[in-house]
Amino acid sequence: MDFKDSPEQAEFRAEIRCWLQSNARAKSASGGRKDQSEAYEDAKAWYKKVADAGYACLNWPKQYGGAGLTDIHKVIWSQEVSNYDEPDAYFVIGIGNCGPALMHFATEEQKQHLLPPMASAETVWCQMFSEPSAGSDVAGLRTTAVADGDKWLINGQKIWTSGAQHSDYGVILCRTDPTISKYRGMTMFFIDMRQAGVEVKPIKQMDGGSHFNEVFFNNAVIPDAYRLGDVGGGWGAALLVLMNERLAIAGVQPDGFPEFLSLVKTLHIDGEPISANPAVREHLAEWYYKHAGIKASTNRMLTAVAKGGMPGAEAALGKLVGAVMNQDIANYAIQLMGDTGSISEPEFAQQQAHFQKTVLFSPGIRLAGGTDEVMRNVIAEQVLGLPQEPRADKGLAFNEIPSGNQSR
Amino acid sequence: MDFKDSPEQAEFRAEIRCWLQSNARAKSASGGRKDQSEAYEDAKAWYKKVADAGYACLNWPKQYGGAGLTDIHKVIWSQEVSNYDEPDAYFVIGIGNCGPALMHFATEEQKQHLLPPMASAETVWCQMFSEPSAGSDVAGLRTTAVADGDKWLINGQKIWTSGAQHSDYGVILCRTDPTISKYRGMTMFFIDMRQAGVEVKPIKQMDGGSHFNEVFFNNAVIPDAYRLGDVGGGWGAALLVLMNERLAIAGVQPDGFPEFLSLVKTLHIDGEPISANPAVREHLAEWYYKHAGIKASTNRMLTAVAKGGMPGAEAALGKLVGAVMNQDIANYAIQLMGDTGSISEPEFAQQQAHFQKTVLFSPGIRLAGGTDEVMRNVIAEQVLGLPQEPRADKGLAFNEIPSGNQSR
Amino acid sequence: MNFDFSEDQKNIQEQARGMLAKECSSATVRRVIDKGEYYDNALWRQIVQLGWPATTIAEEHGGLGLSYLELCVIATELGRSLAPTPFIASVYLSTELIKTAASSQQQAEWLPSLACGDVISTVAVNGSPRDCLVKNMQISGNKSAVLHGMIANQVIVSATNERDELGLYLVNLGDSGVSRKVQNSLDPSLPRAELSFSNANVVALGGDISAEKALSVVFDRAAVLLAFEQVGGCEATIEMAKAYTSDRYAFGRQVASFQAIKHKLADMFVAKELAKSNAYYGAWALSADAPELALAAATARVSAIDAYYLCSKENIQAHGGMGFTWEFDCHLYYRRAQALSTLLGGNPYWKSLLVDRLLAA
Amino acid sequence: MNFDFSEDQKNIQEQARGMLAKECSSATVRRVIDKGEYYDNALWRQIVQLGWPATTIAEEHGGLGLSYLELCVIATELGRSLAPTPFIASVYLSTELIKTAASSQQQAEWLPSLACGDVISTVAVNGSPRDCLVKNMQISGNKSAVLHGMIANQVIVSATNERDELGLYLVNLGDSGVSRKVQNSLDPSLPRAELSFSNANVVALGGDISAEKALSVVFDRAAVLLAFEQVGGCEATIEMAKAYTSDRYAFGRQVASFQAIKHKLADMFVAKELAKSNAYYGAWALSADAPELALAAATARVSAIDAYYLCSKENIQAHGGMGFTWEFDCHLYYRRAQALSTLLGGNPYWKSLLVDRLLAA
Repeated sequence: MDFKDSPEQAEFRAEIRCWLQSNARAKSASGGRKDQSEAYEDAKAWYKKVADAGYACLNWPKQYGGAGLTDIHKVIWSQEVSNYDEPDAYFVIGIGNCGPALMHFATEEQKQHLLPPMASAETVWCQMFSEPSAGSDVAGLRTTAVADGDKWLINGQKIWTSGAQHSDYGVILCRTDPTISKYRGMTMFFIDMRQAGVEVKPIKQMDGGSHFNEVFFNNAVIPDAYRLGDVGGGWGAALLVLMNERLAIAGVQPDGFPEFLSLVKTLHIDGEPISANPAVREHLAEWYYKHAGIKASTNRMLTAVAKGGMPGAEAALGKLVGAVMNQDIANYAIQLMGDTGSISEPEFAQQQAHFQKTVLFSPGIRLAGGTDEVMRNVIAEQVLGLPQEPRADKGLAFNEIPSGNQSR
Repeated sequence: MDFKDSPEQAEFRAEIRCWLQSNARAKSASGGRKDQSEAYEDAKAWYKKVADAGYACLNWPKQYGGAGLTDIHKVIWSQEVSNYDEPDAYFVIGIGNCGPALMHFATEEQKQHLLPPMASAETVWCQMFSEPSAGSDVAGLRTTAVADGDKWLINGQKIWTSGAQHSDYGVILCRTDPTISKYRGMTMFFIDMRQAGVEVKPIKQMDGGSHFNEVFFNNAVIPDAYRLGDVGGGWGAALLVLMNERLAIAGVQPDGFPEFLSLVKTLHIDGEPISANPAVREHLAEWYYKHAGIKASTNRMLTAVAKGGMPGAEAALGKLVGAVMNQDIANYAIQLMGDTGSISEPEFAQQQAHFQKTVLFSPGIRLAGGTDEVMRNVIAEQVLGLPQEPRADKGLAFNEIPSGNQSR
Repeated sequence: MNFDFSEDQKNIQEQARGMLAKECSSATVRRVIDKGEYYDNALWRQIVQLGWPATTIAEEHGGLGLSYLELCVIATELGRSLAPTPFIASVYLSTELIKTAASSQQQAEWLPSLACGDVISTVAVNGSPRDCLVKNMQISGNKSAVLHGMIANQVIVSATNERDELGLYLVNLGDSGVSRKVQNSLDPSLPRAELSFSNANVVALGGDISAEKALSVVFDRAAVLLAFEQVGGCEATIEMAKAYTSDRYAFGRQVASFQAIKHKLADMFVAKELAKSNAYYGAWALSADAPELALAAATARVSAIDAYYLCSKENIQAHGGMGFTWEFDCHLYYRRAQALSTLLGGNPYWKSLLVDRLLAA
Repeated sequence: MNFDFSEDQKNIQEQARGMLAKECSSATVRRVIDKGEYYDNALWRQIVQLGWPATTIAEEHGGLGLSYLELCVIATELGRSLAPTPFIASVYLSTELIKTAASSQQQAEWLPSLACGDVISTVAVNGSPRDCLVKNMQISGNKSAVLHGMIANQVIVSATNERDELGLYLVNLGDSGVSRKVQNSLDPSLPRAELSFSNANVVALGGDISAEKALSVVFDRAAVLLAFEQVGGCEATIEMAKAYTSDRYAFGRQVASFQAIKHKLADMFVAKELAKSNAYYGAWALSADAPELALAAATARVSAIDAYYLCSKENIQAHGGMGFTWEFDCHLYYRRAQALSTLLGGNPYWKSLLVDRLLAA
């Protein structure tokens, strides 16, 4: 048991450490928050720079724009880059989710054509699974793809699409046969986001931001060549995509602990440092062991991956624990501040109003990528092997499944 | 809004206060824990004394051994008697549950014969619903009653029967037709607990006590006259019995708060009073508002009952909140004590080892009378009106319902 | 024992609910937030016409002379409807502070215009006593997070005088020595302001009570009244969560039929019900001016803060992704829960008060 | 990075699990409890034969000279099987204290008999330093809650000397100045005793380390080792709960298919997994003698205490009424969770230590 690199890993780490030192921006140099399109351009520039140096998508084959290295090299990269102020995870959904989908299902020609610019973020991708009536029940989706010769006609609506407004392409899951079981009637495609019949509308979030979008399809036509995998094979393809997401997300999830620790170290109430208050200390201890436990769990998972394993559904625990504590920490911090706790002016509130912003953003983290309840289901069924609930939609054709008043 | 008695109530309170003063034992006179049969004899003597004075079952009609008064008189009685060290709730299950069952379903002759000695505890009753394979799913019970002329033959096993070893009679729910829906195939009876074919076996609990029993029926024969309600009407009868239980239980549930408050007032750690420790104080505040909230909720319910309402399913909240906090308080108290916290010697541990005993007994309170999960179901369905889960046993005859490896 | 509101009080509540359902939909709240209007003037006029600000003011001062119980049922409905008005600042806090700490003559002078709603008043009593200093009956200094400070006509400020004594002073917000600046906060429908005083004229509140004692009394009353607002908010979130999850289907069945959702709603209900019952006890102690008030008020407040945080955040969660949108009303309740909980000092402060009072009891 | 045990260590764990599954069923634990036997001597002999007590003792002192990692995997299995032996007292605590605080000569004299299991040792280091006083190398006083005090051959006592200095002293429990009395406790399979000393002879531990420092070092090591025992216990309860609720049917379906039960088990798993990962980090710090050990040990301990309490109580709950019976094994784990959590000072004490170390880091 050790935290040492292998000689080869140590050499690689030294190499990128050196490169980053001359090419990445230091944390202290951070110019504060950027607006969305500025942040997008900034991220594109960073990805291009990384790609030019040969460090893009380290674990991808070279012919597809990668470096032909392993997942562990990618982890080492992430560890090192986290010391700098660079938007290295900005396109993680496109590259981490859509990339493997193409890698697995596209033709060789498509892969050589599409993957290298994806790796360098010259083209940007988004992933379109969720729909207004298909949230936790992703397979309940209703966007249709109807075959028309060697083309497909897409109609319907997707929602919660991160970065759709900046994307060139998207991977989309559609219903191709509503008369059979819901899991067997779906097919995966990719689509040009700038083409006719595709309209992107940002969603205004409760915190005022617009990270997510709605995407509307109105007779959007795509060639059959854009199909990823077999007709009816969409669910299997989607699961493969989501499996790949786990490693990408593991350990990235903010849990709010570092900021809370800073607060405890600095805040005084009635002249007393709150770090001396046993009630604050009890919360600090509980949140610390969760924070440390998530980190150590991630390291156990990475060790397993380095030995050739697949990241397991255990990754759900980091998401579940981190998202809940992030919200509770922010709420607690604000309560500690008393009357002025609800003031959200960055010049006024502690840490540029980090806790006030987090109070408003954290509910979204508990929902995005699967609710708390979905995470518990995943752990119960996929890790512990407990039986599924009796399924009300079992054995029914999709168009026979009860759906209440929801529009189809 | 007030806590005042009406003039009539005030007069009644004064009357019983006076009677109790000369007839009930003061708290300080408590001779400590009694063994089970001693406690049983002691309780019988108290009930008899109360009945002789005309205060037994205040809300029952006079001809059945009651005083012909209201539920509120009963509440006033409970409040006053709680100032003394008397086992006034000892036979609450028999009187509170079996009493109404007889009142509702027995013949006039049976009522006049059976109820007065029940009220004075000269005969003691128990209630037999639960079975080894029918816990939260009470209606899954398998004890059979098979008609044989004007008699019934009872076979099967009941479990978790409080006080069965001391009972003269019991109310029992049996399956009389396994070929129809489970809710329609049950019938309620009463039975002589001393008769042939009935065997009582105490259950040793995890805390070492034996409050509960198993009861085995082996060709026990009862006359049809012992049937309570219609053949097949057992479930409705059972619900009526359980509804009556709510008022009896409301506010009786220990939540562990008073003992914790005493501990906080007296315990010092490293020379410091723990009442000055903000972590302890935070727990104290949270448990206090729950304790106070349960009490105030009970008062709201009693007010509604006094105005002629029925106690609602809201009573489940006192059970749910109180049972969980009782366990958590005991655990926390023990943790505070550190290394000696697990010592359970009454002469050594705080408050005659109250917290150590509670750690071992409290898990049972979370289970008896419905688990936490059943309480939440009750609140969700009966109070909030949320839909039931899809039922795997719906539309099936009882003997077709999947039951895994459980013996039938 | 009659541990419930009277039929008359319930009627007042019904009427209040009816009026607010009509005049204060979430569109009203959103208009105030979106336009940065600080409050809904039309709604405030309605409330004034119904005499709600006059509820506990004595008849001799132009009030209705009713008990706090009537104010409690009104509070529940204001909380349920997220009413964007200066009711908390002007009625629960400022009016009560004047009733408690002003001289009889001052009360006779000031209360009638509060009763009839001509004057909107607020308080600036948080922060350090030395934030503001009074010298020769002029005040200088700053106060943050003043509720409805942008639209109030007057404010009662806690400040220190030349002899370093804490006092309460009335300041006319039209005074040339006052400037005000809005402070963005988690709930723009209960807006906060920073008030800056530079030799503004003051009138000292002249009653026979220390400033500390007056604030403590008024905070306890407000704690109970706020608890009813919070309970009203909790009830609204439970209704919303029930309605949404009952309408919505997943995996071929109502989302509300999943045990995880049912138990989530049951937990919300339990927290709300404890808070409501504790608020009732606070209402009784308040209306009876019972010695139990101090402990009851802290208990009601802590219970209501915890319940509203739970209910408002789990309501978002029960709504899934839609709960995180600006378009859905979930966040309005969540914001209000934050705003109400931080008033008068926040949860840890009140927990500590509760324990002080419990141990002294 | 290789944040996992080695194949060799996993083999040791497998063997330990196999042996304990055979030799230490719950019948073994129950026999000790029911007969008041304090420990299972046959099992202890087996453990001694396998050399487990010798794991971290240097080869020159008759030990195996292995790392703490080997002891961690063994601890997991001892915890899983609720082994009723004096392993905690003799190995984690007493042996480690001798390795840390005894002189080289004392180590050479004492460790071989601990390594081969001829001597069972314990510690009496809780309570006040002035519970026991040493004068002229004789000790007098009382110590409570001494783990396996009834069967140990010797004990290391923390006591104050004539100059009011804290010291560590070895006492032979056969000394005529010692009397012992069993104290009933929540987990009779880890029995406690009260030791009374009346001018019993002592030997002072003669290493170059203060008693305070030695205790702190040894407590940190034991915190990590106990965390592995607790994680083993958690895993056993999760398996039990899964097996029982999968076998049992209610309302026509497996109890384990109800979301309330599934989510309960998921929460148990999450708590256990956090504790396990924190224990792994503690194991690394322990084996590397890293400066991170102090914080890692406290983190592992607090995480494991919370996890085992949750898992052991919710395992009872998942079993329904049967979980409350003496007959089912649920309570054995619940009792063990209580016994382990109160050792070395309990949860609040360790939380406070954790924070001291976190803020100093």
